[in-house]
Amino acid sequence: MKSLILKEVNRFTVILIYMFGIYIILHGHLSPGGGFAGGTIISAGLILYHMVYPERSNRVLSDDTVMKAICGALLVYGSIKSYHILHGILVTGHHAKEMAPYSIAGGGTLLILNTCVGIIVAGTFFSVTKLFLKGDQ
Amino acid sequence: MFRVASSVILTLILIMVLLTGVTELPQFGLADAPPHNEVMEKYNSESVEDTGSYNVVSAIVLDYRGFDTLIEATVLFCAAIIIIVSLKKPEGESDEELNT
Amino acid sequence: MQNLVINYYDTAAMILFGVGFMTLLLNNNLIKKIIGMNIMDTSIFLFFIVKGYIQGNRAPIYESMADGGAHFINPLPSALMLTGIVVAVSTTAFALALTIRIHDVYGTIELDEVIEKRRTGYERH
Amino acid sequence: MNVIKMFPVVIILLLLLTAFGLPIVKKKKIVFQISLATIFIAFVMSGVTLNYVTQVGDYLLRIGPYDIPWGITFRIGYIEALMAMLFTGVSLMVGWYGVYSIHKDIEEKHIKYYYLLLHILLASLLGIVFTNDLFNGYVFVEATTLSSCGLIIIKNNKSTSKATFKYLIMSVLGSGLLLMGIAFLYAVTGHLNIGEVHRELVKVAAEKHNIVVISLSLLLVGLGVKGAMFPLHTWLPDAHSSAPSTSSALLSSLVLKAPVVFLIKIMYQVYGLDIIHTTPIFTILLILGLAGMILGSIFAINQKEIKRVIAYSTVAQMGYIFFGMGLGTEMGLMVSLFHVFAHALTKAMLFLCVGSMMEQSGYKYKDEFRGIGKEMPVTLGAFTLGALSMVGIPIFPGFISKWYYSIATINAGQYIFLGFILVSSLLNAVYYFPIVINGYFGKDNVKGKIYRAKYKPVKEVLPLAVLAIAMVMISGYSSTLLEYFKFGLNLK
Repeated sequence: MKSLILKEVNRFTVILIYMFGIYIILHGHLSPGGGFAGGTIISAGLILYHMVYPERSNRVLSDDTVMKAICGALLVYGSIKSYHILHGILVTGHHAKEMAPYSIAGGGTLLILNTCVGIIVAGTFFSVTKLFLKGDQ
Repeated sequence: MFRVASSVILTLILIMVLLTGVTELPQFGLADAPPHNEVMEKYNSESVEDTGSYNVVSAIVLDYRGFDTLIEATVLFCAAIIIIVSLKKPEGESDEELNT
Repeated sequence: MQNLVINYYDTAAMILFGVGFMTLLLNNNLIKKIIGMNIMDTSIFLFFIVKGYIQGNRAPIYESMADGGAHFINPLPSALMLTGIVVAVSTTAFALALTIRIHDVYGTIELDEVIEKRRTGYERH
Repeated sequence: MNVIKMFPVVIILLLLLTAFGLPIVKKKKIVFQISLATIFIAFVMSGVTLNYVTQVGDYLLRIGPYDIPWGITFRIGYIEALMAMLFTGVSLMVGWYGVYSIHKDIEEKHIKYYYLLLHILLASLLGIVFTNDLFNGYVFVEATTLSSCGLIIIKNNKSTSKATFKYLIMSVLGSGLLLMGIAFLYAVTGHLNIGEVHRELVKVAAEKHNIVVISLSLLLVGLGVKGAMFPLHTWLPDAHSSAPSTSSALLSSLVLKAPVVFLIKIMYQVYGLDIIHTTPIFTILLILGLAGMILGSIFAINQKEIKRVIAYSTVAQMGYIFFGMGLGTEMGLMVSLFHVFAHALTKAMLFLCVGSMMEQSGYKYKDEFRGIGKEMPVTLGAFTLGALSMVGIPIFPGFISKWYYSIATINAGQYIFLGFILVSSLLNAVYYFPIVINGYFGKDNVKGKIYRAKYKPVKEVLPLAVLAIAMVMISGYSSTLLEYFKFGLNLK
């Protein structure tokens, strides 16, 4: 991608795309969306950035870093879910949570879970698309 | 030619069989169809108390049936690993590949 | 017969399934096969998700606590299909990666040419 | 006691969590240690679960805090616990064998990914066996498909890509049909939990007869593709013969079996015997099973590559399993479950033996293995044991299952099928014995040959020995196993 206009415009749009994705992830339990939708949007931003600035993207987000992020997110997600499941089996009759106010933090662990799913989806799509792009250049 | 004819016939038979099933399905959009039962009512009315989520679909995906989502994330991860294994070439080789 | 018209979404889903199935069977091109596979998956998602619709009700998201959930559609099929879509995306991505590999090895993505080249022992590298 | 109750779900979570951690690990040795230790713990835990089941009987285990119609549940009984022991045991042996041989088949840096895929595969297979929820079963089936595709493609070989593509397309078709069958069931019952679906289905079965037949056939075809039922087996020989031999052992012995268990669950727990008898499913299973038994063996005779011979033999053996299910009697089903055990242990051993023979000698075609017994007597000995079991020689599990198949056939009053069993056994002998006899007594290649294959060290052959001992042991304990299966099936 050698076009100067694309490069300059990209600096701003990518930030907007990230913000939109993060908003969707954080509001996953309040409005339509969630980890999957937000993760795909963020991965679209990452891919756009990679197509315009391949060197910088490779330096900041190397394959190794992406893999570590995916594994870390999966581990966090898996441990929280395991705790929920095992705790739920042991304790008969689940405790209803208190009425949560309509806010980002109201969902409790849902926020963390959604964030983890977002990281997993974004990282996966980003690394896969990077491999697909290699053949094209 | 034979291949085309046989595939068309096979597909038509498949569609006919499936449409026979559709004729017995409950009517579209009715409120008293079998799926709209006590399961749905609990999800819709108690999701905020149970999980703290105002988005019922999110509540099901992440909490009521959260185990499914864990496996699904595993599937996604697994696909990523397989693609990396099958497409990623060693660092030195990739440049050579581009030139040819 | 009348039921086919009333349940028009289901009928459409079944026909779409047939279209996908035939695409899968008839085409030699691997990418077209993958497209057929995707059409099939999509038809099943349509078929499943229609089961959750209730006439006159709206999306299952609380706007205020007064909603109470009485006028929501059935959220379960939507949630299940969210899972199904991600699974379908993973398989599609993997199938595309395989196609790239097949192209690397045989230099073509037409299935009959691949079989021909396998038989005659020609390989690109 | 509560803690023991939740062991099945702990096994799955443990396998998944370690799988997520493996890519971060740098050293190969640590990968082996973590992986084998985890699978061993899983094996011990399934043993404890079996012990617990013998004390309290079947039980339902909810996953998470929500009760039956709302959340996901597992159903743990005799069959499930025994299958868990089989699956974890065989994967433990294959993983152990892989420690010494996997680096010959795949690249060094892919080894950790191989064990990661093995973990995911094992977890999802156990999930299919344990689950009591249709959609959960579908997700596990998909996870199995993708991870087994990964186990094939990981060998950087030219033929794997096409074989995997064929496998993937067939599997996706199968899981699509499976999902559509589940959608039909959901549309008329409104539940996904197997017990609830059964309760609702009994009420509506009379007026929705078409849907019952269509959904059952969709599920049958969908799981039949995964389980290599006869006309849908076309992906199997390519996929199993081009994979690394440890993967072939896993694919042949375990991956085909989990869908069969799921199919049995669907037939007997979702539909129930009363509804099933109004459909022609037993006849279909019987005919397809018989066709697989005979034609699979005939195809196997015509193959030249030794791995393809064994892959086609798998088609024939899956035919036995579907045949037993198709008899429609309790006895037939019990023997089929026993044959799942017999075939899993035997076929894992056969593939590992052939794999080690191929990697040591560098040969591929069955004619080239003449005289291999002089170089690798122990490995060929293990192969001989497996071949004897497959053909049906007394004291081996293959014989026991054929014996009980005959009894079940006589009990069902269908004497004509005895002939099919006999013919199929003879056909098995036709393609297994030449390999063994030529291996020991073949003289063609011996003269002036450089023995490329030296003995393997004893520790590398040990997994094979363990599998052989397990194989003989299950024929010794066959009556106990059959009794457990009878408790587990619990048919009225």
